[in-house]
Amino acid sequence: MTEQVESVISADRSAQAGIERSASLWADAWRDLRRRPVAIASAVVIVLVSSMAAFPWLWTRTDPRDCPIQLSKATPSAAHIFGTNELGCDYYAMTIYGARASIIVALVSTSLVLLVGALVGMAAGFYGGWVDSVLSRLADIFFALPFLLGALVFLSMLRSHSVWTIVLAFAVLGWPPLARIVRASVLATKNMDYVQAARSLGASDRRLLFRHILPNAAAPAIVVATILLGTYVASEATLSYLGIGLQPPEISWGIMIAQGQSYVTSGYPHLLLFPAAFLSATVLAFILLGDALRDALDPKLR
Amino acid sequence: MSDVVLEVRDLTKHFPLTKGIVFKRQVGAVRAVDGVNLTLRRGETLGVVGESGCGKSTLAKLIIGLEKPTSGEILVQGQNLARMRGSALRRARRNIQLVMQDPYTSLNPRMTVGDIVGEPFQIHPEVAPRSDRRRRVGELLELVGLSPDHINRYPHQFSGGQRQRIGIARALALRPEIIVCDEPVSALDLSIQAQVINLLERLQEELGLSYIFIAHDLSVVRHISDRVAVMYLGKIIETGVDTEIYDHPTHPYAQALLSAVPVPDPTLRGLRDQIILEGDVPSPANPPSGCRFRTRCWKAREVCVEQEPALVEREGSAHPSACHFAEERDVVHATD
Amino acid sequence: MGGPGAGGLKGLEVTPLGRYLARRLLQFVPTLLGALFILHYLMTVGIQLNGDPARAVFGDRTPSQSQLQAMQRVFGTDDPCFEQAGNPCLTVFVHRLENMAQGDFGVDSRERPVVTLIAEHAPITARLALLAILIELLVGVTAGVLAGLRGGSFWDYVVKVSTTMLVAIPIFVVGAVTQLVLGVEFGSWLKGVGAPDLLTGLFSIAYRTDQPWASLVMPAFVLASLSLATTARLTRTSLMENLRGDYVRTATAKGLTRNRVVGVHALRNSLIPVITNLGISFGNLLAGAVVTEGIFNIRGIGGLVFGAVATGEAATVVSVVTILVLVYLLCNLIIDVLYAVLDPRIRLD
Amino acid sequence: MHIRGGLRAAIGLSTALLMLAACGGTPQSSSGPEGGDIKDGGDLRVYIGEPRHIVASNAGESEGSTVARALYSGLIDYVGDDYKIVNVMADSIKSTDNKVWTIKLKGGWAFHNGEAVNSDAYIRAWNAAAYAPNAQLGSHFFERVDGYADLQGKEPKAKEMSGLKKVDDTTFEVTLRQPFAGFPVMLGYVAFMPMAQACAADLKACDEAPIGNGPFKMDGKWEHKQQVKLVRNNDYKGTKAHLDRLTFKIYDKIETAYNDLLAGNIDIMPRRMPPAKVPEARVKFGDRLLDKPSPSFTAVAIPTYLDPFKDKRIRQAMSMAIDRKAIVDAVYQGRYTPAKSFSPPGFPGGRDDTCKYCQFNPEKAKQLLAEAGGWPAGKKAELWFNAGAGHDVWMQAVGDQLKRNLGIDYELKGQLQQPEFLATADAKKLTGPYRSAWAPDYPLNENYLTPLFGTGGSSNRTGYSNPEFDARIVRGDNAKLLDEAGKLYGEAEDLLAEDMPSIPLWFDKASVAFGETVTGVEYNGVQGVNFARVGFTK
Repeated sequence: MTEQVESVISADRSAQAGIERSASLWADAWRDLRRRPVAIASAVVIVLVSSMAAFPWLWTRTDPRDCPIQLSKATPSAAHIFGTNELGCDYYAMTIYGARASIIVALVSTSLVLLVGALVGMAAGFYGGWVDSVLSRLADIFFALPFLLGALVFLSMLRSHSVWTIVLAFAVLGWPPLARIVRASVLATKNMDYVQAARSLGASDRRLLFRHILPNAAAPAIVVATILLGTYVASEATLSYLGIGLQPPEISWGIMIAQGQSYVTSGYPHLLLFPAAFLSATVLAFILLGDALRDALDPKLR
Repeated sequence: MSDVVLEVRDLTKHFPLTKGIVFKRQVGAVRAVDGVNLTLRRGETLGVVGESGCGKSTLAKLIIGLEKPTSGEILVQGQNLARMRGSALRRARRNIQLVMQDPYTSLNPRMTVGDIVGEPFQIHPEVAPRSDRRRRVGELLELVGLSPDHINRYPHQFSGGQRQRIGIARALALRPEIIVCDEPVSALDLSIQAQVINLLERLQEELGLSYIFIAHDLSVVRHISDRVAVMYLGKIIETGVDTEIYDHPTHPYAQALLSAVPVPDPTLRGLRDQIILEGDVPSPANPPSGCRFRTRCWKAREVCVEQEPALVEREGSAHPSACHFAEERDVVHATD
Repeated sequence: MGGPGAGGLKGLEVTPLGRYLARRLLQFVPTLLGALFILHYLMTVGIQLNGDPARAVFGDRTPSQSQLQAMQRVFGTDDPCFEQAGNPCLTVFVHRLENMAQGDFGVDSRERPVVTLIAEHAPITARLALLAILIELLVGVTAGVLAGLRGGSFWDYVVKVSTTMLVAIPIFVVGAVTQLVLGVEFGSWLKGVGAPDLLTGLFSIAYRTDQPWASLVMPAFVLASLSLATTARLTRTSLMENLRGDYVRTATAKGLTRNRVVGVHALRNSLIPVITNLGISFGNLLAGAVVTEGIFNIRGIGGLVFGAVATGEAATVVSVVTILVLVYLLCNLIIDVLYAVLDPRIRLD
Repeated sequence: MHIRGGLRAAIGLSTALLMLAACGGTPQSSSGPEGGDIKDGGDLRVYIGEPRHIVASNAGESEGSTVARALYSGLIDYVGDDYKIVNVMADSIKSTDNKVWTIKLKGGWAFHNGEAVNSDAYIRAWNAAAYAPNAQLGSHFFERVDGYADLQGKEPKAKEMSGLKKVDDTTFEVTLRQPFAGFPVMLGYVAFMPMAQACAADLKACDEAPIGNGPFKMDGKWEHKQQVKLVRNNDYKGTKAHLDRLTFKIYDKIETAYNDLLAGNIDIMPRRMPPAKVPEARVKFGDRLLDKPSPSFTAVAIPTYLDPFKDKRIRQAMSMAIDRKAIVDAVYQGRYTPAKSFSPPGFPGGRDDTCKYCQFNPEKAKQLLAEAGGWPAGKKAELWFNAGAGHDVWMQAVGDQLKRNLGIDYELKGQLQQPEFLATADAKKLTGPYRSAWAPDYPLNENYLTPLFGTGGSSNRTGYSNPEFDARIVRGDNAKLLDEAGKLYGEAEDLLAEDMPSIPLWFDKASVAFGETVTGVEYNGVQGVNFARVGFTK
């Protein structure tokens, strides 16, 4: 009996140890981040916008597609606090629902880019040789394609432009920088003595990669990814402006800004201001958070 | 011969040299290790000395299985490690472990001490049941003189000597018979070096370990080794028990090497004749014919060019020496 | 050749730099071929999925078969493979490569040679990109130094927030607002008071052929605004790191003034990563100009590709984008070589 | 008012006479209405988008034809808001049977390079335009000419149409395949402009610097995407231009051009404005902003071969459910004219009240829908349009109207890029109502009817086929007088108003805005601004 109890306790302790372990650098970073007002403000913005994306009905009960055309381009009032657009759709509801496209594009593209970039970078860095050569040349091709032009050509190929095709375009074009960063980190890490030590213990490649190399190579990639989140939100808007991004009746900040900007000098500045303010705040939040994360993760700057 | 735990036969490691921009063709090889024979007995410490670049570290990597040998055999309890793959290799590895040079880089900074020392158990789960691991890690830490309470700390919270102890604890986790120490103290302060050496000696006694102790610091090697092998350009040129080598070196290179050891006894300083070698170490990609040392040797003759001297006991040498003209020359008058 | 590696290993007929250049240039081949093929394939699939661009020329009027055929010959879509979705049209690709090898890059839908188009468009974009880079250097580095001299100070904060704001606002909004405020309002006022031509050129709304540099300054600012943040941030970080370096402490200890320490020692070293980054972004600037060129009516490469994508002119898209890829690769090679020449610690391999 | 001395064209067949000859020389009278205020000289900077082509035979779209019309003079012009036909180079255009037309030219005209503009110049131009391998956009205008088919295909049988015959240097004969009363009306289109020998020798080079015969001539070459510079042709036989120079400034984005107009860097936007800027421009430009009716026409065409739409009452109901004015007010700042007909009012033959189902009447619409058995439950109306061209907004508005007023839920199908959209429409594979737009080639209501709704019409994608309609068109083709033809074609249009194969939505409006010192701006929807009459105030 006593033995059993003891082993339960020790298991419990080791579980705790596990939590503490993974927290190591991240715990330090977290402690650091909590002391930065900019980081906290950014995080709050991101949480708010994400909740709009996930649960728009928490924010508005108005259907953004219920558009009485007689109310076209109403300026903000009590009934429509952000006014209405040219078709008479409630602009506040549109702004709330518009968050979803931006957030999905940003989050999913960045996750894909991170995933592909990390896998390719790890494979290239870890195995070297022809694997590295092939992957590096492949990365070169996509790296050398200017992002916006690449997206232009890629999207023009596709029959329709939905959130998912844009995600695909961003992921296809976005992974090489990440792969490069991860590859460089892996190269720097893989010959570290502790990796050799683990190898001499008989550790498998998978263990070496995921337990020893990746954690030590992840920080720069994650920082870049946070900044990418912001960039992708802005890029989606630019694509919409160029007419190759999302298309109505899809609702997105990008479309709203692109359509609204022509009305700025015609007496309806609200059509630009509201979505632009939301978009800019979101991009800013992502970038500033990434910035704070970098500072927090980089011991040199502490 | 039953007490031989490790035998290395004709071990070679050649790194190919390539040329060409698109299609690489091999134009030669760096002969880092070129026909090394070693035996290690139970409870014994074999010191391997030599200048940097002589192939010591490659030898260590070969023995530990980090590099695949070009040819030759590494026999651990009669099994050839060089031919093994997969799970058999993994199992055989349990028996032979490594302590690395730099305690600052050999420990993963993102892992706690408990995880570092416990990692061998995760890689070889059959060694210790999951529930037992934590206790075993504690024991190991105690064994190397660290408090088991430090199990959740990170490497950067320890001093250099303490870190090296962690490295040793990790090497001991699987209860190996053989530990290859690759310059284990050269990165440490002198005072700490002694502590670590003493720890290694104590462990050897308690656990019956066999060490291959690689170092360029001859005095440390002498202190800990039972037998010593001197390497030059990928080959062992002289081997024997420590007193034989240190007091009666017969190979000119060994003599030159030992003449450079600082003498601890001030009264003896100046009494020895220091041999200054001329020229550079030849490239291992293109070693001299015959005796490899001949380009820098003051005894070199025609035969040294034509015939490679074997590592055997000779007239002038009571222990194996790879020199056609092996003879004693007292270079170090110090006695232990 | 010569360079830093001259006189390296004996017995090699080529110097290390020469070898390095040869190897890097050879690596261009698969990259360029890959880019060519990917672009060709994208355009091909695009035509297969979205319809023959030759049809669009006729608009709502349904063309006769022979009218359509004639237009297909102009667009180069007269191969039957364009009707089979997924067919990579390899024969067309090989034909394209053969022509390219002979210097024939094809024609656009007006049957104007793509080479001519590039000759017309590239210089303007090059000027624009050059100006943008100068502005990035001037403004970005100044801001970065301002911020980096005292990390965490008021100026540090101002620089960080203002440069990040520029990234956070979509570039087409920045461009349109700049044009409206500086071009229409201020520019008209300038013209009203009879300002000299150069000054009105600086604040002109659209690109002016008679002011080929001045009228690109404002667009270049807009174009540079995207990467100002990166430049400022890099300068700041690397300056802060260098200011902590031993040699700076030594220089200070020697009694050098702070200005000299910062200006001569720290800043010079801090600029290496900044310049590297500029080199990498040059390729992107060349093409990232799609939006800016559109807003300021600049006849540049970005607009050329955008228009060609919109009308489905495969030859133009494939050729021009491949050339952009080549420019990017060359820029990076030059940066790498310069890097090695300037910094003896770095070896080429 | 605008055309002093211009003749109202009554193109009679029986009289076989264009009476224009009697007034020869009238067009030369150079004083416009404000002639006294216009000074001679100056450089007019005009906004255009990059043309595809500017050589007349290939200048098929708005930007190219804007330039081409300044460079060329054709047989006739369309003048004024009612598109009156005025002879320019033609002395007379006659036929006895609407099939064989004899065209007499005024002598003494020359191209900019000095070549004489004679019968050969026209025959050469028309053959070159029609010849398929030349891939000229004007080609289809010659479909009605005898022998056109021989010039088609990859390797055409002939290079010259058998229907064109030179009589003498100033006379030639055109034989049509079938009688067509509207043929003379077509002749003012740019595709019918003459072509110099030097131009025919190298069409591509000519496209860079066309050799025209009009009031302006090229000054150097077309500077692509930057400008096309023209100078006054001092040897012009017609009304000489006031301006010394006419510079077409090419813009990528119309918004930029508008900003440049505001800043005084260009003098005129001759056709379009950024839609959102029009209310603002009304204030800023006052009477220097002309809002002119344009014959460009937008409709929602209906695939009459598809199931719920086979019943015309469904089509009628949908048409009545759409509040065109509300959409125009919301999306186009009230500028466009809600359509009540299938061909533009003010056009020869066009009327403004043919479409009785074009009135917004939701009650009646619901009733019609109910009579037709209602809308199939659960089915969504799929509304098609080409992607990326800004059609989504108004299409959504149309969908909203159907949903609100008829309870028909809709789905927007705007994912096809234009080529695929057009090809799909050509193949009759669209699954619901779709955007249909039409801009006329020549000012006659027939141009809106035969191609779109005639059985086998070149652009008939609705699948509409009504023998009575076709018969009425043929009756029009054989009419004795053009006015009479227009009326007969109108009778065909009346059938459309009942069958509703397409729901007319609105007619476009052109906006012409110009600077304070610019005067003499006249515009009509086919010809655009006549730059020969524009000048600066004294």
